[in-house]
Amino acid sequence: MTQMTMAGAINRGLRAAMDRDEKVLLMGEDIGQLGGVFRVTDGLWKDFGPDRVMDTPLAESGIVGTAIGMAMRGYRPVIEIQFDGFIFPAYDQITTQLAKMHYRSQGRIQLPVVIRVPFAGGIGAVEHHSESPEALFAHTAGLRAISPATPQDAYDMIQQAIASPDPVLFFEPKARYWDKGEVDADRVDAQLSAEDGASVGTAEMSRGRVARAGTDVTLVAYGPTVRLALQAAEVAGADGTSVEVVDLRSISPLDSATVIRSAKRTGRVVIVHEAPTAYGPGAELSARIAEEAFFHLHAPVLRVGGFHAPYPGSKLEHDYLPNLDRVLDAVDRVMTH
Amino acid sequence: MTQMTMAGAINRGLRAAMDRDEKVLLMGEDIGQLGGVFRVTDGLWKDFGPDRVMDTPLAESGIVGTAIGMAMRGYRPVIEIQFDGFIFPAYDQITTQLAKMHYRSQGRIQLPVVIRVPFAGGIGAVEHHSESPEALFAHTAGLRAISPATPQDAYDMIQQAIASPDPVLFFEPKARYWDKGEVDADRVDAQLSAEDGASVGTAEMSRGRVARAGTDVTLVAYGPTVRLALQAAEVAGADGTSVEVVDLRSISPLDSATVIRSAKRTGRVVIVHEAPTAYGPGAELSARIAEEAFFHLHAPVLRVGGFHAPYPGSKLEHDYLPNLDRVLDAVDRVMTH
Amino acid sequence: MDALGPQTDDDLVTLLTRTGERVEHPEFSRYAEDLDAAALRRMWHDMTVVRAFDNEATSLQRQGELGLWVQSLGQEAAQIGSGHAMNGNDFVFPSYREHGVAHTRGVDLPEILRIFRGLQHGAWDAEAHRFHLYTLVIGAHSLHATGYAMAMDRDGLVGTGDPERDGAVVCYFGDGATSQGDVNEAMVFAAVHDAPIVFFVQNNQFAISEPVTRQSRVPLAQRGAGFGIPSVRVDGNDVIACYAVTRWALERARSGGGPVLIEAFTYRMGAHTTSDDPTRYRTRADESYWAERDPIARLDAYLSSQGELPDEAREAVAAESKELGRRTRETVRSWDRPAVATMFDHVYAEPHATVEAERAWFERYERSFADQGVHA
Amino acid sequence: MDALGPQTDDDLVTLLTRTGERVEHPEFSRYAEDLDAAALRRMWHDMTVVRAFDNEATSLQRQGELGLWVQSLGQEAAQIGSGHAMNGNDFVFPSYREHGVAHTRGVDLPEILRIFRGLQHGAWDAEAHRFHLYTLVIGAHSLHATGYAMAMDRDGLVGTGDPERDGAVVCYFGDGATSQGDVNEAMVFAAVHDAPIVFFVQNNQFAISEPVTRQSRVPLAQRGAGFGIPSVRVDGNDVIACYAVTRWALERARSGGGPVLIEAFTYRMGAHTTSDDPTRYRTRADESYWAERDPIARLDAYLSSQGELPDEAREAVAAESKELGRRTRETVRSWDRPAVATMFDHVYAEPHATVEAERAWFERYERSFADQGVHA
Ligand SMILES: Cc1ncc(C[n+]2csc(CCOP(=O)(O)OP(=O)(O)O)c2C)c(N)n1
Ligand SMILES: Cc1ncc(C[n+]2csc(CCOP(=O)(O)OP(=O)(O)O)c2C)c(N)n1
Ligand SMILES: [Mg+2]
Ligand SMILES: [Mg+2]
Repeated sequence: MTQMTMAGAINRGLRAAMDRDEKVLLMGEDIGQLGGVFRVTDGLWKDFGPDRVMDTPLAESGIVGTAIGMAMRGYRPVIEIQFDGFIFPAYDQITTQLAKMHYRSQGRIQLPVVIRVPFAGGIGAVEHHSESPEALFAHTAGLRAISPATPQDAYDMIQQAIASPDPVLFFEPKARYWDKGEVDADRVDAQLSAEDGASVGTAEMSRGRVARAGTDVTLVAYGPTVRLALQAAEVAGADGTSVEVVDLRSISPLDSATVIRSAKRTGRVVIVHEAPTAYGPGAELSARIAEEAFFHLHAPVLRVGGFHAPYPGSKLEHDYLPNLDRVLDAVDRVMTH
Repeated sequence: MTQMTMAGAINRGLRAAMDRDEKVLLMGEDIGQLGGVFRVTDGLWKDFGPDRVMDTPLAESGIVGTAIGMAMRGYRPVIEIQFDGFIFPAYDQITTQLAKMHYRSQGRIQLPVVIRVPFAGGIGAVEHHSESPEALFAHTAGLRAISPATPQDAYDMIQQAIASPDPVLFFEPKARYWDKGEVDADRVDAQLSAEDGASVGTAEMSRGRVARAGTDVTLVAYGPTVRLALQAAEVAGADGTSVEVVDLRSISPLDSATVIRSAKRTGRVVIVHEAPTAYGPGAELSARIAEEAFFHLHAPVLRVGGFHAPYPGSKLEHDYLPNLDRVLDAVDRVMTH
Repeated sequence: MDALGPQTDDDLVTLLTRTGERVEHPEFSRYAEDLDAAALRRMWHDMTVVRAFDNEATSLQRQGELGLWVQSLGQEAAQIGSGHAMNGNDFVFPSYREHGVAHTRGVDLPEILRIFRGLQHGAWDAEAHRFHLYTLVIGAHSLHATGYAMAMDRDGLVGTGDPERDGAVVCYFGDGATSQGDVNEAMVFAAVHDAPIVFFVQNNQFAISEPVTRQSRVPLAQRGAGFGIPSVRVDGNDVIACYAVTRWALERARSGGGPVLIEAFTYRMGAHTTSDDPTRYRTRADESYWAERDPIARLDAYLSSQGELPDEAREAVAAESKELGRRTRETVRSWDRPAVATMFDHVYAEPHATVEAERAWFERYERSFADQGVHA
Repeated sequence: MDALGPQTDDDLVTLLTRTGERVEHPEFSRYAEDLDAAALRRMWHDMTVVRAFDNEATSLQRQGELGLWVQSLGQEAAQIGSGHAMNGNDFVFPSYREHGVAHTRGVDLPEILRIFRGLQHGAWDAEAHRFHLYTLVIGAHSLHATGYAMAMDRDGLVGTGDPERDGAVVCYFGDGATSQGDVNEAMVFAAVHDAPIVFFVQNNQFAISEPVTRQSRVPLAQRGAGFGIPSVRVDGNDVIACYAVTRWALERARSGGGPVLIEAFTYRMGAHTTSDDPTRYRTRADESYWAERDPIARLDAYLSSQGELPDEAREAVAAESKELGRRTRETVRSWDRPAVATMFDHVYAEPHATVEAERAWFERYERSFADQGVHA
């Protein structure tokens, strides 16, 4: 067990994946000598050279498109999109090409491409640097989308994503990059070194986890909002409300089973994400809970998310984002039933 | 009142809008001499000339991007995207630029751009020609997204969309292009010729309508599935179940008020759309109904949509799409409660 | 000539004139030197057979057996000429009209029709034929081709000097595609990485109804130079010249010389697809202008003038075409609708909870009808 | 010179050498003829003031008053030279580093900092200044610029011969941006429509940490030719040459001659932004090479050698810079956080039910705290 930041854990995870499989290569803007604008690839260019840590031309569609071609020859490209808001020039390549090639080829062509997206807000950045576009990818079949909330998960899941034969959007909560936590490096290494490692790893990264047990309310979060949910649980607990926190970890597939198990016990669910609420990830979860746990619910499922407005200037982001007060407000509301 | 097909109604609506305001111009691939691959712009090139019916280079991002520039000079570009699956190269321009300019300029810059998208399936087409991407636009603030289900609505709503000061995605259910219906051309003309026409029109196109009254179940649809919903209501009615059909018409904003009014009366809701169910438009509606009508519901809200798979070869589309059997099955299921 | 507008055909590399005379070209003649009568007959054969297949597919579409068909009519020289210049080390990324190239890569032509009958989206084993699936999103594949070429380079399959080893990528797209951002980004990536790739633009004068002047005011070959990519314009209806320039480009790319762009100046003699109506946007006069430049006719004229197209050869190819037509019809008609549940196959390589749940639901749902005897 | 790599500076249009001597250019000298000492002093003044502002903003960022700052340091000649070549009929689409151009368009420099203090995303009235908002998504604005130019043409504001009427668009972007599909599509649209637009590429040698050789192996000016757009490379640190080529390009575009591409070869003397650390990817040697080519120093040298920079002029500009610095600090510090509910403003021009519902909820929610006295 070692103490690491989440950024450090991803860095170590990338290194381990590159050591394990020489077909793994990194692509992106400024990921080489600079080590990426968040330094997540720090040191890798020096150790693996510019052929495995490629600074690409400034064109996101080009990055994803050429990565597809490289994956067709057995490479496992791991792309860094510099910021969430800059993934959209690649949207066509991701949704019409990357997502569909396996299907179109009747399974003959696998595209194990990972797209790392530092996402979500809270770091005082300028426009386009704080967005949460995950729902825009989860709706498209053929893609997986996951997001770690702890250094341990970051370390494990980046490697599982790379080992997975499917394309994976890997959403990194950038505001959590510098949070520290203990990381056990051995378990995932053993898992992925085994023969069925890719399958086991893919299954594991697709499952949510109960981050805190509770009995009155289920609070669902992932990535950037897990810490907030745990704080809310703490505060509510002090007020006598027992809150269970589910860290989804995977947005596609959505591990609704874990949530529904919890919802059936608590009968009250609040979903917290930074993405805008309207047509956001919480909508799908709420709909599924209704479909599968309707008669167990004491209260309507509530959502706490970003508003239906562009991400505002950073001076307003604290109020735009779900914050402790808003989460507690929602917990209070479901507890009135 | 005149009999028209939906394609004919849109054609007439475009013509009326171009007559009303010389700043209206059409842009797209093959919309000029050819009249568009669906002939929706038939005859307009001849009558308005190539400067107002512009055949553009083959580049969707370029079309939307240059339309933004033209809108900044007071033009009202109406873009035709040839098929749903080809809108994605323009996704960045639509979501990071078109959607946000009004906000970024503190309201100084309006971009009254309409993007017409022949969408959805059922016409036996090849890949990328049958998709339903509306949820991918409704999640982004700053855009409106509407879809007509009848020739009358097509005629009215295209003109209201063009008159609206906001960018509008106008989703045309291509399988319904040749359906006929009565169209009253005068009402919307009077509306839009009035001083507050743009506001009134925008408000009107944003509202759903009860397409058929009923008391046991609310069936919600829009665009391509409204006819299916009405058929289902017919069949269910013969079996003694009274089905109310709400035609949403607008996906953003979502007219949840109309649905919720109905849901509170019937207590049972089934949502039908062609878009894939997972993370689809129905998720948002279901979540809202839960939030606002929970204690009125007798049964979980159900969704009938496309599956989480790429749109399949046309030989399978009948089974991929919601069809009469699947809708009736869902109606039966909500009726068991 | 008005049919061409501002994009003249003055500077095209030509080795066989439209009346079927061979001419020399200072740079490229030597790349056609190995084409003896037998080789040329082979090309004539391939062009003829592909055209026969193409026409058969068109009538199958008319009969309702296919949802759509995309003709390659008129572009046989560009496709067969370039196709013959490749070898088994090369890898091709077609657009959606490259049936001629498919044929040279060993794809059994009727297989292509699986797509157009609506059975599936991709119809052959891309790796086995070293011929990627068709891509319908204009220009999107140009980036895949570039990435594939970059990967060949990494894999040491370029510039070793070993002809058994060295290969390159050929990427086909149309005049319309040159306007797409992706195609231009592909040139950026290819140039910067010196990728072994030949961008083969079939300028067939139209993107559906739009003449090439809606895409560019200057010849498309000029585009390459802007990215530092050597470019050449070739008479796309001259199969010998198409062969020669592609061979030159491939030798260059395989030996590590980097990307090349070829503009093959040709004409789409048919409609864009069977859904299209070209009478709306082009004249009979233009069509006749190009009919006189038919790529098969001119090779036929040349071979005949040399006494190299004996009646037996004509009869053999006619018989083969007829047989291919019959086999195509039969094959297509024999294809059943796939089992419905196959729509859930291959969405992912590993299980995905949403797909599994929907598949399970669907199977239960289907069974419920079987139980009720409503339908199978 | 190694600092430049394969992209040499041999063929740059130069009218003022790096040591401050004026030289002639066969084509472009005449476009600088109207620059008398007063005009040059004005340019020197503007460059100096903009640099002072830039440095002030950098220190405000260091003090935590701004979230980020993007320096224009080193690019003053390219920006002030081109800016002075424009008139009020022209319309500018900047990227995000064009503070010098903003100044020439009458934008009060401190206003720019509203963006970087996190108050809002756009800070001035684009129409009033005929200077569009900054665009952070690389290259996206190049299409807006092209569409705007197409619209000016439609509106009869091009090629009338009336200098009070004719105008053009100038669109700025960086070397990195040239790789984006959008920028290439902009050239397609501009060329095909003969749009009155000048694409002004500031090749400052870097896209954050990536040297321009990661974007292109050939000079970026060459790109334009591939689209049929006349192009010119200019010494971007030579304010006179930048003025001259931009005037030439603008006169051409305004008179209906169509698009032009200018590559201004310059250097980003500072970091990419205040978040960047250039020591990670470039050498002191390179920085010194370029320090010797400082755009302000060379105009200063020339004017001084001509006796045209008297002490009073220096003192006046120093005082003005100081005052601007003070005003900038004060202004920035005086800006309050906007009212929270403004985040719901201007999402749409007409009411949108989702926004209205969320705004109403938020106001109720905020009031609930007020009621409880928890917070205001
Ligand atoms: C991104 C995209 N936009 C639009 C279309 C619709 N479309 C299909 S073919 C075509 C014209 C293509 O022209 P060109 O590149 O010249 O190829 P050709 O068909 O002439 O071989 C268009 C616009 C598409 N397939 N993809
Ligand atoms: C689409 C997009 N991708 C990535 C970024 C992140 N980014 C901001 S500036 C920059 C480099 C731009 O380089 P260049 O075009 O040369 O302009 P410069 O900053 O040098 O003026 C990058 C990669 C972005 N803003 N937009
Ligand atoms: Mg073409
Ligand atoms: Mg730069």
